[in-house]
Amino acid sequence: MPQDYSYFPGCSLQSTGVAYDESVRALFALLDLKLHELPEWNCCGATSYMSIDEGSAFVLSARNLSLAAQAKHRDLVTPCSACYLVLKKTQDYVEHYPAIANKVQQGLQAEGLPPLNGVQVRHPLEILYNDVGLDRIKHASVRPWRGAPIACYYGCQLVRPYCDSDQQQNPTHMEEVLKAAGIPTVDFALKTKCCGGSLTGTIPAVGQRLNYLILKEAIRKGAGAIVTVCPLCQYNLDAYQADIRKSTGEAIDIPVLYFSQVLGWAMGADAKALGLQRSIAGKQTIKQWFAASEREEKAHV
Amino acid sequence: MPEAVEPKILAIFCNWCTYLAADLAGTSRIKYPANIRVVRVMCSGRVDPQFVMDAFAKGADGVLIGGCHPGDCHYQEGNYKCLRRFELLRRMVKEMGIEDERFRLEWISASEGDRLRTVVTDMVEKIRPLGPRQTLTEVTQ
Amino acid sequence: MSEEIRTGVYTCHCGSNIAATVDVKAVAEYAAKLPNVVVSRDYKYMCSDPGQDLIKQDIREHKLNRIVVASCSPHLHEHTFRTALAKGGLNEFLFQMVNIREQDSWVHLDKPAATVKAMDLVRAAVCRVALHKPLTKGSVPIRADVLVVGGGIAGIHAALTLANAGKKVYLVEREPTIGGHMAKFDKTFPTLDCAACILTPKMSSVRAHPNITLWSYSEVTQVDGYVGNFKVTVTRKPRYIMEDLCVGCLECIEACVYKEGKFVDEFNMGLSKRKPIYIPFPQAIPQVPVIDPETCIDFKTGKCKKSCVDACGERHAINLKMKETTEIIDVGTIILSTGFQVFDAHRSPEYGYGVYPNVYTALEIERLVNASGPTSGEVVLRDGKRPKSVAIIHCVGSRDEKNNRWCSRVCCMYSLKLAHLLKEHTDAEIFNFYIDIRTPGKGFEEFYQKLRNEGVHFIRGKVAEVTDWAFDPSEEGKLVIRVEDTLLGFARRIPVDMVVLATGLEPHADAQEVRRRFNLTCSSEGFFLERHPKLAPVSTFTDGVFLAGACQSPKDIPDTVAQAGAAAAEALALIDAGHVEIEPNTAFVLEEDCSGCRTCIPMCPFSAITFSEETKLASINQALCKGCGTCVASCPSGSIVQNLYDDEEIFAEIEGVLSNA
Amino acid sequence: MATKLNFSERTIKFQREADPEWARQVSEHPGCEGLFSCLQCGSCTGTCPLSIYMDYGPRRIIGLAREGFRKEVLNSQTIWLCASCYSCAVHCPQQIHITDVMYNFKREAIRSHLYPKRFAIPVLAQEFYNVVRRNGRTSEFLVVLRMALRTNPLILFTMWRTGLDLLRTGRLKLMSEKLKHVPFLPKEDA
Repeated sequence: MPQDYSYFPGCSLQSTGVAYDESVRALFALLDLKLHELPEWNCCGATSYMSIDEGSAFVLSARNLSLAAQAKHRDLVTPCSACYLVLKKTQDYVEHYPAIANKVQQGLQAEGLPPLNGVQVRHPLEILYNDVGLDRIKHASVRPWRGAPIACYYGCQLVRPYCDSDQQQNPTHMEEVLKAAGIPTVDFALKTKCCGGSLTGTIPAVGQRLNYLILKEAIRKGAGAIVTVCPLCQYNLDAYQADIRKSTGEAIDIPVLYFSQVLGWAMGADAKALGLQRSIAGKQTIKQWFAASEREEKAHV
Repeated sequence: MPEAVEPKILAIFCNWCTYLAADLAGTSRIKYPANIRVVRVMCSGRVDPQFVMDAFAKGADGVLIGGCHPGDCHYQEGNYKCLRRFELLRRMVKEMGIEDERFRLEWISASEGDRLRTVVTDMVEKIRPLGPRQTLTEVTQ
Repeated sequence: MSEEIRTGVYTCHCGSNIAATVDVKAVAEYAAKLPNVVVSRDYKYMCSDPGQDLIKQDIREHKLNRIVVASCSPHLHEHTFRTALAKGGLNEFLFQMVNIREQDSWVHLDKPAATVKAMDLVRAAVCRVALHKPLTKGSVPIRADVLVVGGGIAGIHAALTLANAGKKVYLVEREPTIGGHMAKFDKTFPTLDCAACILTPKMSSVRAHPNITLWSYSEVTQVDGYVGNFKVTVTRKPRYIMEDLCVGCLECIEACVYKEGKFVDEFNMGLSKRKPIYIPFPQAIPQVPVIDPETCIDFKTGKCKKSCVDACGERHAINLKMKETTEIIDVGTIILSTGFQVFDAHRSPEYGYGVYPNVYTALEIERLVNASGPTSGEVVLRDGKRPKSVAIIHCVGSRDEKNNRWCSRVCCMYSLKLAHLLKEHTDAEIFNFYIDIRTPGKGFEEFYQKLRNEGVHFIRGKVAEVTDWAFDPSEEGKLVIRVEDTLLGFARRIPVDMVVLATGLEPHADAQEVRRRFNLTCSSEGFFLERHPKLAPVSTFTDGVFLAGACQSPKDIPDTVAQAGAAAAEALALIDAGHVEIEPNTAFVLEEDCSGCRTCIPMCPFSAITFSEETKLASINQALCKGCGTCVASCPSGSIVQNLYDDEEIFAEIEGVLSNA
Repeated sequence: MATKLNFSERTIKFQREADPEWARQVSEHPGCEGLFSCLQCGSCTGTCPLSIYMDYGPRRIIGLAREGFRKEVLNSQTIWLCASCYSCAVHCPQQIHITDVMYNFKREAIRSHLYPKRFAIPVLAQEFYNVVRRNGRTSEFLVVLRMALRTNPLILFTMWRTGLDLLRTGRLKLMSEKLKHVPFLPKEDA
């Protein structure tokens, strides 16, 4: 029986993170999970918004939760770590601070929206781990992995501070899920370090330095690719490798993929459906691993 | 509107847990509203239903019974006896037209000075808006 | 009643403790106008000698026959004032105390409201005390035998003190040997005397003492009765070796079919392996091996050649069919010295314990530096290499809202000790990472100074993380500490070979069960609660049960031993008095009113109420009644009366509180 | 290299410069309750990936704030460099929501116009806010473009390669989405 979820892609998944949107949809379809995009969703109220006007950031965020409550699917899935955090934070603050709850309540009422009630905000990784389960992932994974081992990179906002499913300081769900799909991983001490967020845009020297450290350590640990759960992490680690090569003089060129891309691949989706062509760094590697073996398979058929 | 009269809550606390919690709240200088008056008994099992009825009859705005947590009674199981009486008594009190908020049984251990504050504050806040309690004669009329 | 009630009311200022929030003068003036009140005074400190003299004098001069004191909690000074009454020639129970400090002045800010509250409570006491009757204290004899639970240094010291005073002591220990945590230590701070050299002689004395019965590998499973006369059930786990037949030659261990140790050696914190038949450490007391049925082939398969039994030969000390047994003993007093457990370092994942092999706990290091430890005192990493640099991280699991919020009190000093020992053993660079260094004991600060002069690094900052992330070749293959050096004001990365986690102390996982068994209370963090933090630090709210050592709160060896001595002295004081006075708050049946309905009988948790088939009446055994009053509340005909808490007294108090004068 | 000596700045702080009342107000803001329970242990600064670029670091910001040194806090570079990775909040042994405290300071600094002109970080936050206010959703392209124009248009030249890569892979959306109805948002730009 297919399972239904409300779906909140968030703004990034419509532009720089479009491959994430594509691959999550493809992966969920393969697992018979239905995603229903919230109609007319709005910005989650993210980090930058929070820096200007906390009150209306909560109301903005709450509108999405209220839309989800109307949609009546039990859970709201959002792949973007920042959206995940902000939505959960809104629930937390509404629960703990009556003044904020009031403001949110008034805002929703003015829009004719129902109050927040018990919508579960969830991340696709956590759904794979808890709802789908490692066994089913194992069975659904039909393609053997031909690439190098992978460094699982969680970044910050998925695990901190509101993660209730995995361990905050040493999350392991991604490794476990990939392992179930037959994909090897490396120990990666920097898996929850910050990618620099929007600093890559505002203070490129600082932001790119953080990217560089993460990329370099993954390579030192023998990883052939980095897999992420967040559109901003993916963008930061992927898009600036050329700049980093230039500033450090080091030959860094490593694919940075979404966990949904590699899992979707293991489960038989085609490269294009997963948006694999949208990667900037490590294009050659990606071609070797995915496109080539896909052509092979087609030739066999 | 006449000036609101502060509600007066009669508390009956057991000697070993809740009375000590109230002492601990004191030594920890935890602050709570001055609306309660504590009567000490050795065990919450000593609380005779008549004490409660008498207190309401004599004008208490609320009655709070405090005992040890289940399993922790200094006399093994007096608090369970108290709980059973409380369930029955609560219905009677309600029949008499006294609001639920006015009659409470709480388990507060000797180390829970902070919880004592929470319970007392909460009870006072819930009773205050109810206004002065009608006397029993008013209720029966 | 023909007696004229003449009440004296005394309201205490308690310096400014009460007077700052309660208008004491107004309360005293108010009390003077209450019925029956002949004298009403206020005084700076009622509990002082002059304060008490005031009462005594007024009893004589004004012929007072009821006294009310409004001051602190009766748990603090009820006894003091009752004694004053007695000395003044009045029955000590014609007294009522009003708590206007802990439950009034200290918890309220609104002075008028607090004053009104004090007046209400004084009025209630004046109403109540008029109904008080003269009573005589009961007395129960105290058995001289003592039970000590837990055979660490606290239990050992308490047991020896009592035994040396000629008392019979039962010492019950859960593990196969006594010695507790201290037996695992190498040296003790700050004097650096060898833990074994000061502990093992005491352990031997326990074994040899004619007054001590030692039951190791045993647990107290039930406690009945009351001060002076406890009935205690001890369950003795089978160790499969008969203590009375074993001579401690340990040939059975030698003969085991496992030629080498194969299973985690608990005593060495898993740093070595033991056989299924083993003795925790060479100086263990009793000197009797134990067989672990979880790992012994014979228990698992029934197919072992039992070479241990052969080795034991004529002595026939090994009995593989041994069963759990129970012993029931009668004791008058109990000392609980059940100790602590060490914080599980896995709960602070940022320090990589269990992830990186070279991250150790402090207790592991104690074994590693110990000459009788798994490496015979050679400090080597798990790969056999000697560390050239060591980080010691303080406050792991302490002072942390995520884990335990309290300071574990011993970690600073044991970290300094380990720093010294590690330096001595390896000459490594040692880095201590601390939030605050706490050295408030005798010789502690001097020890800290010594360590600084030895060149040990002290960096003020809570370590953020331990990783194997190598930033550059200088960090390759190392564990890297990232920390803010808060005194220098910048972040630092320090690569080291070994990380030691100074894990804190916490209550045993089963502390709550044990607490219930002994009818105790725990403080909010889960350690056993003392009767009064300053004035009764080893007593509990259960008379006759005393506390010693870290089961009450984290403490070091000197404090533990001092407390064990104090607990022993408290027990001795009870024993030597021969009897203990008990509150005369028992209940009794008014035979003329008893309808014989038997409602009360199942109410009594102590089976103190019996029903006479002859008279068809209930009666209460005064020796068994503990004064809870549950039967009183249940009696439909109101024919049970409780001294000190009689219905009419409580009704008077309720009426007094509520009547607005 | 010769060290340049500087005797013109004194580092002493006078109590009249502190504003304890401000500290109290901060501690009453949602999320900032733990301000006074700080142990100054430094685990926040220790774990912060950006503290090495900060003038004070989170520990000293908390320390300055609770002593009431408002000017130092709001003028600091530290509050802007916080990338809200929440590492400090998770590590804090007193469970202070340090990230939320930083947000609080950022908001106050923006309200009080206490940041260097043309400083990209607050400008980015404002432009993000403005785009969302108009459209209900954000557009990375639009936000970055507007930020660059307001701070340092030359920066656009350094971004051309990344931009081109994104365009080539179909990841740059030049047109921004706009909701049919933009809900309950403030009427004015930040």
